[in-house]
Amino acid sequence: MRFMADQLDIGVGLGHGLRLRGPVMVASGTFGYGFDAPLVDRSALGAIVTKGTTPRPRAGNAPTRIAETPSGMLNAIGLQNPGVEHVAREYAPIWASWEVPVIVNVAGDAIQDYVEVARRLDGVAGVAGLELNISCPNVVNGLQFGLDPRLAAELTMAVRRATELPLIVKLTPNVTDIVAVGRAVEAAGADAVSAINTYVGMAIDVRRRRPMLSRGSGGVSGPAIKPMALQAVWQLAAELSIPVIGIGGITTPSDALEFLLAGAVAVQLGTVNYLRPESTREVLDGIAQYMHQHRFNNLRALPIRGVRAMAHA
Amino acid sequence: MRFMADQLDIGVGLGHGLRLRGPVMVASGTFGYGFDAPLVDRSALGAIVTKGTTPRPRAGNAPTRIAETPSGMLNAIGLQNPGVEHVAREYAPIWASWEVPVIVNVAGDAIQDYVEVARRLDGVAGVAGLELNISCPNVVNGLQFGLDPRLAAELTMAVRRATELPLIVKLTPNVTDIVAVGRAVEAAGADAVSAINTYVGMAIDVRRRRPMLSRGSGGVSGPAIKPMALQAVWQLAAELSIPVIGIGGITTPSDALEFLLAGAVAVQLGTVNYLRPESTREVLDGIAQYMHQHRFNNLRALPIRGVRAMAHA
Amino acid sequence: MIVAAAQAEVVERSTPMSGATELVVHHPPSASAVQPGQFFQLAVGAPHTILRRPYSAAWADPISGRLGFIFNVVGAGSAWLANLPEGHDVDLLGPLGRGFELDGRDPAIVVAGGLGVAVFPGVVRALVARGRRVTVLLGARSVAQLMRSDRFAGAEVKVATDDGSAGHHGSVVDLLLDQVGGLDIFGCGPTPMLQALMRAARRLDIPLSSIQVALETPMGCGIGTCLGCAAPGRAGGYLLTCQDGPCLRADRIDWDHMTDAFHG
Amino acid sequence: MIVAAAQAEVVERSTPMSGATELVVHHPPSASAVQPGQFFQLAVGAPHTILRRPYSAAWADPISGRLGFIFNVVGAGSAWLANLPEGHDVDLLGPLGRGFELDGRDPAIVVAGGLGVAVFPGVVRALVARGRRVTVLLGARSVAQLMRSDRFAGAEVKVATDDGSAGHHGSVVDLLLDQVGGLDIFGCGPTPMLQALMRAARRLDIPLSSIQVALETPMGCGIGTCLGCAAPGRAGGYLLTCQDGPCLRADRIDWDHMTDAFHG
Ligand SMILES: Cc1cc2nc3c(=O)[nH]c(=O)nc-3n(C[C@H](O)[C@H](O)[C@H](O)COP(=O)(O)OP(=O)(O)OC[C@H]3O[C@@H](n4cnc5c(N)ncnc54)[C@H](O)[C@@H]3O)c2cc1C
Ligand SMILES: Cc1cc2nc3c(=O)[nH]c(=O)nc-3n(C[C@H](O)[C@H](O)[C@H](O)COP(=O)(O)OP(=O)(O)OC[C@H]3O[C@@H](n4cnc5c(N)ncnc54)[C@H](O)[C@@H]3O)c2cc1C
Ligand SMILES: Cc1cc2nc3c(=O)[nH]c(=O)nc-3n(C[C@H](O)[C@H](O)[C@H](O)COP(=O)(O)O)c2cc1C
Ligand SMILES: Cc1cc2nc3c(=O)[nH]c(=O)nc-3n(C[C@H](O)[C@H](O)[C@H](O)COP(=O)(O)O)c2cc1C
Ligand code: FES
Ligand code: FES
Repeated sequence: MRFMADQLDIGVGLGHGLRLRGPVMVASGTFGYGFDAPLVDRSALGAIVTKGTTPRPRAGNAPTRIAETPSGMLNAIGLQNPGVEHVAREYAPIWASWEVPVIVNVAGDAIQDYVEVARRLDGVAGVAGLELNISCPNVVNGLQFGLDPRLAAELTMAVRRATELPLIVKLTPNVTDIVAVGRAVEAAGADAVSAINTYVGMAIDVRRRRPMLSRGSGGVSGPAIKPMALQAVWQLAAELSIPVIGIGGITTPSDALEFLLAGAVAVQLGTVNYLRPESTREVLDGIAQYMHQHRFNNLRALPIRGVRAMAHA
Repeated sequence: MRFMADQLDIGVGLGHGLRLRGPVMVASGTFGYGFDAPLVDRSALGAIVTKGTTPRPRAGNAPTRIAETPSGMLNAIGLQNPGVEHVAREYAPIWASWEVPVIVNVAGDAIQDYVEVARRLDGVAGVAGLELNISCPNVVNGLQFGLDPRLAAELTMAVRRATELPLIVKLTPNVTDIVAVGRAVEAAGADAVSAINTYVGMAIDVRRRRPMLSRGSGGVSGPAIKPMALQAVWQLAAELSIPVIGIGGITTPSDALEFLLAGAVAVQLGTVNYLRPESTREVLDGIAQYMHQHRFNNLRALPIRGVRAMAHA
Repeated sequence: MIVAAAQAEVVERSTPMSGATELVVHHPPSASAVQPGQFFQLAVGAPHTILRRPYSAAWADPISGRLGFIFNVVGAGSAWLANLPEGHDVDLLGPLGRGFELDGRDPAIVVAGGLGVAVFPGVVRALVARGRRVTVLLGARSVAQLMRSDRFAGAEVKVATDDGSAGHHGSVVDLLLDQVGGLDIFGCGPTPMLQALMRAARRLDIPLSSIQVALETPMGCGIGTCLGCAAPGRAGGYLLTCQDGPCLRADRIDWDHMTDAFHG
Repeated sequence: MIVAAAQAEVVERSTPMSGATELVVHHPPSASAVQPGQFFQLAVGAPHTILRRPYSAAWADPISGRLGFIFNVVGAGSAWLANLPEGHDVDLLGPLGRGFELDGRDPAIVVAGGLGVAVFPGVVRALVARGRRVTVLLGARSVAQLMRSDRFAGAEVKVATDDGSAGHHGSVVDLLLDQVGGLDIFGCGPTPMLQALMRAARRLDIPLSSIQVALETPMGCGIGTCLGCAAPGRAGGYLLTCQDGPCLRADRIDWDHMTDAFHG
C-alpha cells in the first residue's frame, strides 16, 4: 500500500512555498511538538502541526481538563506550552533534521502575542510555517479574533507583516458565518485556512452537581463534529481562492476522502491520534487506494465538480 | 417509579398560563402530530410539540432526506406538512380531548407565514401553545430569522401581536452569540425559548462522489450535539429571565438531568424517539428517582447554584 | 400493528447464500403478528451508530414463535448484526409498514434481485399456502449468491446470473419476457433493477398497477414520525416507505425520480 | 517504552473480589516490558465512546506472556471490558508511564483503598522477589470487596473495612498508625484516601518524599500529547500523570488542589 501512495502525485501546495509530500497532517494539540509519538510512522505525514505556542510559557488550566462526550471529547487544556523561546531553541533544531515539515500553531491573548511568536520564529531553521489559532475557546478573550471578520483580518495582517513564513489561519466554527471570516483572512494575506477548531461545549457531572471540566466549558472534537466540519469546508472551498485544510472528526480514510471531495486540499487528524496512533498511515494508504481505484492520479482531481454551485443550493 | 413521579412536584410553568404536568416533552419533527406513536406512554409527556407547520401544505424535499453521522443523524425533510388548515380542522379537535397539551411548531419563509399560522390557531381548542421554528436550516431563507437578533425580534413581535397563545421561540445554534438572539426574543415578548435546533452539517457518499442528502446539507441532531446544546442552555439560563427548554441529544435520564442542572426548566426529546419509543417514560422516571435520592421535592431546586456566575468564567 | 419494541433471542445464525447472514430470532408475538412483506426496525450496538436498521421479516412461523432476517453486510449496523452470537438478544421494533396483497391473478411472479430476495421466502410460502401458482425469478451476481430453491417449496424457480454461472446469463428482468401471463408481479431489489422491471413491464404491456414492489429507502423512525423515508409519488408529492409501503403498487411511484438507497 | 498498540487475546476472565473483574490477556511483548505500576490504554468498543481507558497492569508474567487487569464497572467502557468474552481480542497501547521505584528502606508498606488495590499484586510480587519485607494494608467497603490475601504471597496483609465486616472498622489509613518504621510507602486509591494518607504522614512525621503514589486522573492519549491528565504540582504548574506518573513521589503533588477523578 505504501507503494501505491509513492506512485501517485499526492503532493500538496499550501502557498508561500510550503509543499507537503502528502495530504495527511496531524492537528495541533494532538501530537505535542512531534516527540511523543513513538508508534507513528512519520513518513506518512504531510506535516506536523504543533501544540499552540505563546510568547511565554503557560501552565495551563487546573484539572479536570478533559471529558468524553458521545463520539467526541471535551478539552480545556488552557494552552499549556513551554513558550516560543524554548520552542525556537530546543525543538526547532531537531525539526530541522526531519524530513517532515513542522508548522507551529500560534496562540495568544492579544495581537502582539501572535506577532511576537511569529517574529521569533521567522527564519528559524526547522519551522516550516505558522498556523494561527484564532479560535481557541479556552483562554479569556482568545475567542474574539475568530468570531469577528474584522478582528481576524487585523490579526492576520499584523502577523503577515512580521514574518515571511507560510501562514495558515485556523478558523473557529462557533460563528454565524465562517465564510465571512475566511474571506477576511484571505484578503488580509493568509496563505491557507484550516477548518475547523473545536465547538464550545460542556458536560455536567450529575452525581456531583458540577461541570465536568474545571473551566465549566471546553472544546468539542472528534467524530461527533464531523458533519459540521465538512459543511464548513464545503462552503469555504467554494468561496475562497486559497487552499482549505479540512479538520474535524476524521478517523478513517473514508472520512478524509469526504473532506477532500468537499474541496479540502489536505486534512488534519486530531483526536484520533489518541485512539489509534497508526491512523495517519492508514488514512494516507486509504486515500491512495481510492485514487488508484477511481483512476485519479493527482489530488486536484478529487473535489466533486460543482462544489461551488451546490454550496449555494 | 411512576408512583414516585406522581408524588413529587414536577409541574412546569412555561409562561402565559401554559403549565405542564412534567418536564419531559417530545421535540418537533420527531413525533409527527402525536398520532403515530403507539408505543409511547402519553401520560409521561409534559407536552407534545408537533412537526413544523406552515400556512399551506408542503411536499418536502426530494429524497434522500436523512443520513446517519457519528452518534447523530442528518435530516433535510423540507417541512413536509399538511398545512395549518388541516391541522386546525382535523387534528386540533382530537388534541382537545387529550390530557397532554399540544404545542404547534410553526415555520415559514416570511414573517407573514408565521403570523398567518398563529392567527389561524389562536383560540382553537386543542392548541396549547406555539413554538416558532426560526431556525430550520432546510428551507431557503428560513435560516435568516434565527441568525439575526433584530429579525428574530421582529418576527416574535409580529406573532405576539397575532395571538394570545403561549409563545416559545426555538433558537438555532448556528450563531456566534445565541444569548443575543435569546435576549432579543425575550424583549420582543416570547414567553420561553427552546434551545437548540439542529446544527448545519453534511455527509458525502465517497463511493458515489456526491452528498448523501439531496439538498447537500441538513441538520445534525442526536447525542453528538449534546455538549454544545448544554453549553447553549447553560448560557441562556444564566442570562434570560424567561424559561429555557433544553433540547439536543438527550437519550437518558442523566442527559436530561444535565440540562435541568444547567438551568433548563424542561427538556425536549427528539431523535431518541426514533430509537427507543419508551425513552420519554424512562427519562421522566429517572428524573423523579434522582430528585428522590437527592431529596429535591421540586424542579426549581435542581439548577446548579452559581450558574449565572460560572457561565461567565 | 406494532406489537412491541422488545428483546428477542437469536436462536440460530446461518449463511443462506454466499455473503449473506440469516438470523433466526424467537419472539412469538412478532412471529404471529407479522404479515409477508412487513419489516422490523432492529437496534444495533455498533460504535457511533444511533439509528435502528430496517429489515424485512424473511419468514415467520407463528407455531414455533420464530422469524428470520436475511441480509448482507454493507456497513457498521449489518456487520454488528452479523456478529450477534446465538443466545444474545436483538431489540426489535415492529412489525411495521404494509405487507404485500397476496390475492391476484395466477400465476404470481416473484422477481428478486440480489438481496431483494430476503423478503420473499415468507411471501412465497403464503402464496403457495393459498393454493396459488407461483414462479420465482431469482437474480444474483453469481451462482454462489443465489438463494437455494428449496426455500421456495411449491413454486417454480428460474435463475439468472450476471456472470452466467447459473441459469440465464444476464438480468433477472429478462426472465420476465418468457413468462406467460404475469399480471400479478412481486418485485424487490436494487432501484436500478426495479426501474428495469418497470421498463420491461411497459414493453410487455403489463400495467404497473399489477406489480407490487417492496421499497427500500433510508429510514429514521419506521413509524411515520420522521418523514425521512420519502419516495417520489406518481401523483406528485412523496410517499412514506414506512407508512404507504414498503410494499405498494408500482403505479404509485414516480420511477424517474426514484433514487437508489445508499448501497443500491 | 511503549512496545505496541496491539491486539491481545483475553485468555481468562474471573471475579477477584465482589464487583470486580479480572481480565487476563496474552501478549508476550507487553508482559515482558511492563514494569510494576505502569499502565496500558485499552480500546473499548462501547457505543458512543471514543477514548481509550487507562488500566494498571495488576501483574505480568514474562514466562507465560500473560498480564492481568483488575477493575470494577463504573461506566460504559469498563462495562464493555467486563463483558469481553474469553477468546476475543482487546486492543492494548502500552506499557505507559512510570512504574514504582522498588528499592527503599524496609519494611515496604503498601496502602490500597478500594480498587486502588488493582495495581499492587505485581508490585508486591516484585518487592518480595527482591527479598524485601512487605506489609500490605488493604481497605474496602466491606469484606466481600477485599482482595484475597493469597494474591500477596510473602507479604503480611492487614485489612480495614468501612463497615467493620473484617479487620479494622474504619479507614485503611488508620492502620498506618500501628506501623513501626514505614518510610517506604506505596499508596493507591481514591483521591480522598490519598489525601488522608498525606495528613496521616504529616502527623506521623513521615516525609512525603518517602511515599510513592499511583495517581488516577482522566486521560486522553496516555502518551503525553493531549496534556489532559494534569495533576497540580507542589512546585507550581502541573504534572502529567501519564509522563511524570502515574507512580511518583507524594511530595511532588499539591494535594490541596488535587481533584478526585470522575468516579472518585
Ligand atoms: C423496509 C426495508 C427493508 C429492508 N430489508 C432488508 C433485508 O431484508 N435484507 C437486507 O439485506 N437489507 C434490507 N434492507 C436494507 C437494510 O436496511 C440496509 O442494508 C441496512 O440498513 C444497512 O445498514 P448498515 O449499518 O449495515 O449500513 P450503513 O451504510 O453503515 O448504514 C448507514 C445508514 O444508512 C442506512 N442505509 C444504508 N443502506 C441502506 C439501504 N440499502 N436501504 C435503506 N437504508 C440504508 C442505514 O439504515 C443507516 O441508517 C431493507 C431496507 C428497508 C427500508
Ligand atoms: C493510570 C491509571 C490507571 C488506572 N488503573 C485502574 C485499575 O487498575 N483498575 C480500575 O478499576 N481502574 C483504574 N483506573 C481508573 C479507570 O481508568 C476508570 O475507572 C475507567 O477509565 C472508567 O471508564 P468507564 O468507561 O467505565 O467510565 P466512564 O465514566 O463512562 O468514563 C468516561 C470517561 O471518564 C474517564 N474516567 C472515568 N472514571 C475515571 C477514573 N476514576 N480515573 C480516570 N479516568 C476516569 C474514562 O477514562 C473516560 O474517558 C486507572 C486510571 C488511571 C489514570
Ligand atoms: C486536547 C486537544 C488540544 C488541542 N489544542 C489545540 C491547540 O493548541 N491549538 C489549536 O489550534 N487547536 C487545538 N486543538 C484542536 C485540534 O487541532 C482540532 O482542530 C480539533 O480537535 C478537531 O479535530 P479532531 O476532531 O480531528 O480532533 C486541540 C484539540 C484537542 C482535542
Ligand atoms: C427528522 C427531524 C425533523 C425535525 N423537524 C423539525 C421541525 O419541523 N421543526 C423544528 O423546530 N425542529 C425540528 N427538528 C429538530 C428537533 O426538534 C430538535 O430540535 C433536534 O433534533 C435536536 O434534538 P435531538 O438531538 O434530541 O434530536 C427535527 C429533527 C429531526 C431529527
Ligand atoms: S422512516 Fe420515519 S417516517 Fe418513515
Ligand atoms: S493522557 Fe494525554 S498527556 Fe497524559
